[in-house]
Amino acid sequence: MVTLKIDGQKVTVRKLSTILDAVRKLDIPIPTLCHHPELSPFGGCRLCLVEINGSPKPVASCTTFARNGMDVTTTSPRLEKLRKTTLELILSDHPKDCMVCERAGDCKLQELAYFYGIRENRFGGEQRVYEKKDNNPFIARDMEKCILCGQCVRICDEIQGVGAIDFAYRGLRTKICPPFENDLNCEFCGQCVAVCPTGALTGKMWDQKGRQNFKEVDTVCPYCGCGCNITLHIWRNEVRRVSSKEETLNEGWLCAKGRFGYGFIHSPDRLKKPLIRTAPKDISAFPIHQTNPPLPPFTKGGRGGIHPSSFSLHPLSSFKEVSWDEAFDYIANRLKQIKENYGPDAIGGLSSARCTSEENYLFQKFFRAVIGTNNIDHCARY
Amino acid sequence: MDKDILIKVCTGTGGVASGSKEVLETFKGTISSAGIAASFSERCSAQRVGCRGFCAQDVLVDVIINGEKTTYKHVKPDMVGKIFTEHILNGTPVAEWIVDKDYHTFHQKQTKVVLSHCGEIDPEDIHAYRAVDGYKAAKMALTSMSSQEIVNIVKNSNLRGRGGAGFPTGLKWELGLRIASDIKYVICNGDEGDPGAFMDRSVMEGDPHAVIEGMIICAKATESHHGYIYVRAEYPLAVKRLQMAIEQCYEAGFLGKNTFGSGFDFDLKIFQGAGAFVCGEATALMRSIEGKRGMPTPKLWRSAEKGLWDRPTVLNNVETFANIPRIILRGADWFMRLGTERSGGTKVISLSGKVKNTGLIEVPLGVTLREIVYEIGGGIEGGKSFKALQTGGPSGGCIPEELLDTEVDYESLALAGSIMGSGGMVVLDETSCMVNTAKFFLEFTQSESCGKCTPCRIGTKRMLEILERITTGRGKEGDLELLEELGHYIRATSLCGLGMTAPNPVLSTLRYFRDEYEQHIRNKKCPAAVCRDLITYSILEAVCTGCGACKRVCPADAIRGVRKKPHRINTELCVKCGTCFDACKFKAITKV
Amino acid sequence: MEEILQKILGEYRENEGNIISILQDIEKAFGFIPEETVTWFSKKLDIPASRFFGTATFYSQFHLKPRGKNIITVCRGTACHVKGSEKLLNRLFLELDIPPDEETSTDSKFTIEKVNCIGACGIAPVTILNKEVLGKMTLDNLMKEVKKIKARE
Amino acid sequence: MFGSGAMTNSIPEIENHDIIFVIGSNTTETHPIIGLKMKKAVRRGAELIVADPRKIDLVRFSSVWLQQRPGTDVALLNSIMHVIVKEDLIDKKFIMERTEGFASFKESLLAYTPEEGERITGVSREDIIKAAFLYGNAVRPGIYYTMGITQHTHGTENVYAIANLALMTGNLGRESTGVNPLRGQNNVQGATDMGCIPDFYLGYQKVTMPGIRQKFEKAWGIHLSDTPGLTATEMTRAALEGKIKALYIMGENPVLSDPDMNHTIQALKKLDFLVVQDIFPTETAELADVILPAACFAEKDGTFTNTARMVQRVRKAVEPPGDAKEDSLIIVELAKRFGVDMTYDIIEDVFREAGNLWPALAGINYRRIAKNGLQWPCPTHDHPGTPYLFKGAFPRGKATFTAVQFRPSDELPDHEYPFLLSTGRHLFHYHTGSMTRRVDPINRVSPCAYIEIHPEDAQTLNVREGDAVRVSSRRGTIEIMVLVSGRPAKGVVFIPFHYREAAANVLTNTALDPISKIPELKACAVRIERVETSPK
Repeated sequence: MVTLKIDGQKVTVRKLSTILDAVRKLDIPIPTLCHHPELSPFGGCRLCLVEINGSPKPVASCTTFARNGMDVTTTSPRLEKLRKTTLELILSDHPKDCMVCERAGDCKLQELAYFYGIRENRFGGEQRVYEKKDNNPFIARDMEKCILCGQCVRICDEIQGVGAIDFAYRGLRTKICPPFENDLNCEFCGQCVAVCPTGALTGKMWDQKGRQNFKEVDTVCPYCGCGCNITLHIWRNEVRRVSSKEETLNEGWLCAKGRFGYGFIHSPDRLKKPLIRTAPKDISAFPIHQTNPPLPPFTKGGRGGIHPSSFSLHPLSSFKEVSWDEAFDYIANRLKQIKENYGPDAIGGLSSARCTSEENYLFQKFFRAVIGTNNIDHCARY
Repeated sequence: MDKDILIKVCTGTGGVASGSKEVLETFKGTISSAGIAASFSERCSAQRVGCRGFCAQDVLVDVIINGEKTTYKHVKPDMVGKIFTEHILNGTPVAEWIVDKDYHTFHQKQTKVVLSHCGEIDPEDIHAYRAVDGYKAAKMALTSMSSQEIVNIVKNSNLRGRGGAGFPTGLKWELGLRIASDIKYVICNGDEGDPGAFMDRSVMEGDPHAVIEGMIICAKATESHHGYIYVRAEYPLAVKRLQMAIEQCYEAGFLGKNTFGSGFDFDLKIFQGAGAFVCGEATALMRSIEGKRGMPTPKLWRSAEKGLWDRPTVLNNVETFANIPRIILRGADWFMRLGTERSGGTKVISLSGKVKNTGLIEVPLGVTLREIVYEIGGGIEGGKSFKALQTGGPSGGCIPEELLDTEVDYESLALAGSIMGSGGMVVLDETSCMVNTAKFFLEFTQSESCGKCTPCRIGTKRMLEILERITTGRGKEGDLELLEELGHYIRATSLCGLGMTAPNPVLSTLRYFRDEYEQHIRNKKCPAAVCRDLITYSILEAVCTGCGACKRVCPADAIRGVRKKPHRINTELCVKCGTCFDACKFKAITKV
Repeated sequence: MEEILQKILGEYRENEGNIISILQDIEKAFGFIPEETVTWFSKKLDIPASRFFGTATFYSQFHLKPRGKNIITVCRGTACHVKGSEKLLNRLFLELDIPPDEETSTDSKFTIEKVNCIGACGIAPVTILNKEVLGKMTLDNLMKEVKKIKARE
Repeated sequence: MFGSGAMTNSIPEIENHDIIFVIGSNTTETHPIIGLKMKKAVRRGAELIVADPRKIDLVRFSSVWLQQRPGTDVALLNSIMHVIVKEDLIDKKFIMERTEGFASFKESLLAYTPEEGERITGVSREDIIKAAFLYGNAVRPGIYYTMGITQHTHGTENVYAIANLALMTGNLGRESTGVNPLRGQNNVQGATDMGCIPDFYLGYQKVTMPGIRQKFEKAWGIHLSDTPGLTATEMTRAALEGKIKALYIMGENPVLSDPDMNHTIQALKKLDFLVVQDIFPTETAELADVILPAACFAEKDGTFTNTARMVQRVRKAVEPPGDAKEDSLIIVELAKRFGVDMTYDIIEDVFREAGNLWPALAGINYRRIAKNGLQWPCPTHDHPGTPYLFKGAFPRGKATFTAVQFRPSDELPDHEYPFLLSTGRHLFHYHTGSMTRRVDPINRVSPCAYIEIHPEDAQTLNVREGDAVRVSSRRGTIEIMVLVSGRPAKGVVFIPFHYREAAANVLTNTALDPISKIPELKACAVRIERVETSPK
């Protein structure tokens, strides 16, 4: 353990902790743009500078180990001046379109500019101009807004283990991009979007879908069994964005499905009314490819399964919409009839691993207690 | 004839560029050609040697007859015949081609330690090196000295890193020795990137074995078994010679398993850089060997603890390593006494710019800058007046006339606002504009910035933009203060050495030549008449003969005039290219 | 192409090389770094292509576009700068008809490069014409050399 | 065996393993975030053993990759255990104190020398030995498996073999040490916990165990059946045989997810009455007599239990579209028509009722899991939950070794059907795709089905990437696009089953594991032919 003094307060941290770790432990606010506790130290933004008594130059607290007996100052007129200059420089090469930026209000750079009261910039000069747009379907990449904090590069490499992007070129032309500046082609986990401190990386799905007046609802991802915690951003009965908080089971990390796969909720295909069959089953039966079929031209993706156009496009052709009462009565009558004729074990229920535990409980109770059979299972086996 | 004749031809990069290969071939051809007795050619040989430093007079050729040396300058292949018949066969040197006084004064003031073999021995031949006590020190170190003993000698010698920062070498090695690890590395930094510096190149080309020997000794001292020499890609000849030297060493058993039969293993490889100045920075260099972008990494750990591939690593530059064998052989005391109290030994310096004798020199630490410029360098070219001495490359600064008595050592130069750096010195005269010079260096560091940290990536760019403003007549009040503020800011906040020192050329010129900046801003004038936008070309009617030479060469068609009558420059059309200025034989064109 | 790449891969494995040495070999074989070669190595070695690209764009030795048949390098070191290398450079761009912000002539015959000091400051200004180092270069001599090459073409 | 089918460790523990043994799980694609934690462990110094017939992404991070032939897991595991016994890397104290049956089990391993292992599995003996040393010497190892282990006719034996491996080395019941089956769906654990299985009431209380039925009869106030029911696969078969007349399917799509699609469709068509309750008109719904519109996860309150037994809160964020209703309300309403009152005030009442019947949940309530979930068992309101199972003891006292012998898959490649087909998921789509294939951007990056073929096989078949091939098994034929890939071994092909237009399950085999009743979806024999019409 190492004990040091920060702004006059004593603090003890584990060996090989950085000064920033110690500062954070005391909950002293120090601005950072490139630091992330889960990622390797970077030391690029130079905002977290602190003074150490006896050392002539300020040091970056994120990349300096805390040592016994250190006397650290986190704020002084000199430090604040240096930080302000750093911010001015970053802003001198950053588009000033906060008005229409997706991240306004949720942007670390904007927040710091606000705290340091940077109204006008002493530095004009050349700004990067990147025109090329990235056509991947998930992640909008506006590299003019990139401040090269490198969190996306590190997260993609160190956490996701993919390395889809890296720094390229050097000097002022330094740019984070996929190889040969092609469109992003990766696992689309969106971890980079989650850590980006500015509006450089955003989800294309929530582009211009609102910045304010969201209701945030914490819930659990509906896909695989990991149980990632997600937060739904709701705007007028519509899920407009998904995010995940850092202090969750999944540490804020999600996969492409969890982060971007919520579009089905408001799909026009959703079933909205109870439906009762009107036509006999044979008519609506879809063409299943049998052996030795005639060969239509090979189209998108494959054949031999279910023809994509068969049902979802015309769900009503063999069914009629009914009221809930009608549907319930119909089901109850039919089930009662079958139970009477063949006994309860002629009825089976398949429950769902997609539904809540409560619903599963009710479903099996319904079958066991109401129908009177143990013929109840779900898809645990597939 | 009863003569021992040796002909030495300089084949450094400078020599080769001036045609030394052809000169050497011609000598060889002449010796072996018909008509000369076989017995004679046995005792007469022409050989290549490394750079002796005085590149301005290349191709330099030594003709040594029975130990008596005569040196010829500017030798061309067609001069070989005459030298051969008159001097070698008939014993009468060709007086008009012999080097003059300059050549000797250039060498007199020098103390050659690191460069002692350069220009003397064939760098491509391990036997030549062994003939001058080569690998004696390494053998001693490996077979009869303990690691700690070697470290102690190096510590006592007061040798400090010649790469620029001047960290005591012995201390570095001691740290490397003390940290236990199954794998450790020794790296030689041959990424001499400073524009205007070629010390390391000359050593690698002229005496590659000395570098390797120094590394072997370091490996033993720090108990490392793996070494890399990082050479920049721009030095193909150095790579070739080092490669040859390494192969010879493996053959001789000086590298590889059981070196010198001592049971100690040491493998050495060359790694060729790929063209990035920042790779001279230790952490960036190591990332580069790892195959990554050469972006400096934060120094959470010292290299001696976690360097290359996170293993303990000792990194020194070429010149530092080349000093080692001499220190081991001749003792720490001898070396220490050569220099000043705080730093032992000599420093190799590349002297260039507007000075008569440009080239590579080696001086004991402690000589004054004045001695270097006026005695070794022979003063300013073309009778112009001295303005400043730029030392330390893009990380250094400019030293004005009044500080020329500063001694060459790490501390004194720092006090004068510059740095020792790797040892490049460029002399600037009255025709050099200090603002332009500062801009030149900043342009360089800006384009070589790795782009990682804010101050270096954007800060230097903004400084450069201010300088561009000033040199094009758009400077405004407050610019200098802003430059200074940015300079100090970048110095305080940058991640690595490159960034921290990038403002030095600007800050030091601002300190000593502020008036020149102010002239640019207030009067929109460049006193040295360098900054294109601030100068006006005009023709002195009284001097102009109306020959029309200027009119013919003007690319902008800006000069008008009738033959034999004074011409005129239309300043509206003039693009200030200076072609007419160079073309006028009568000095009738002025630029103000 | 596959064969060349396979050979480079073999050397890489033998000498425990790294990305930079692979790129150096590709550059040597093709004169620039074609995208396909990077994709090929990325797949073979399980190293993300972004690493190759990041490295290739960091070092000035690597080029992403094919270069001209003749390469003229002008040293931009301090000594050469002081001795007027900028003039040489400007003249070359003009003479060889090279579009702004490019370094290769439209007919792909010439590429002009700047280099950060090749350490031959004693004979500044220095140019390298197709690997031949020429010292104490003047505008006239340079133009003569260029004409010679042009005549050969 | 030693207990119930759940992860014995928790997700945060993954990063502290020193050895991770992943077998039959393409973790980074099927459980991306668990995959992430594994990668994190590797970054922190853990070594990874991957056993998978395909060169899955995790292989990049592994110290050793065992590319066993599909269906040879028992032989692989047994030969690893053979080495562990031979090198005396077993935990004698653990075996003595907490297990039984080791002596006879040890005998059963004798034949599985690394050489024999190599012969059966195709994995080199050196790698088998290396893996044995890595796992045998580990301090905090974790084993992870998924359907690659269970979806075989010998799936149960595979699981036994894994259990044996953990038991003999004493690698159970400690932090970051255990055996972890990863469950494939968000609440598959919850559905199983809640008793949606034919032989257990909630909390794995056996239907046939004396006293259990009476307990539930008392709680629910109704007479209950004492015969165990049929599993889903058995129900399909029974439907075809006419023994099951009506099915009520809530939120499942067996047409695409079950093996041998033709067989499934025939069975469902044969039913007198089929109710499908779903959020989308699925392929199964198309065969229904009644379709009920349900609410999706964002439209209701409740809990999901993740694969690590963690009960977490699901919250209603938006209203369901149209007349769609929460599944719970539908069930309650329907029960009413049968004269049974299942109404509740708030959904938590249902959870509480479950807690009263299963002590492992008794300590959990919605307030406690408002922010972070709790892992069962959590018997009391001050219990912190159980991150890892079997500390000190097994629920059944001593754990038993079960000797298992290698048995080949039901259907192996032969002259007529020379390729071995394995099916599974990939990263972008999910299960039968009813949700993800309606997410436009996801469909854009992963628009169509493909078959992964080894480059050499592709050469033999004379097909290139993007070509169409006809894939046939004894059960059916599909046409699909070729993806030439170094991932599968030679002779093995892979098709993701998300795509209705080229449904992998047209081809798969319905052969079941006799104990778990899990079908052999991971191995069947197919024939591949080039289709001449080129794709556009």
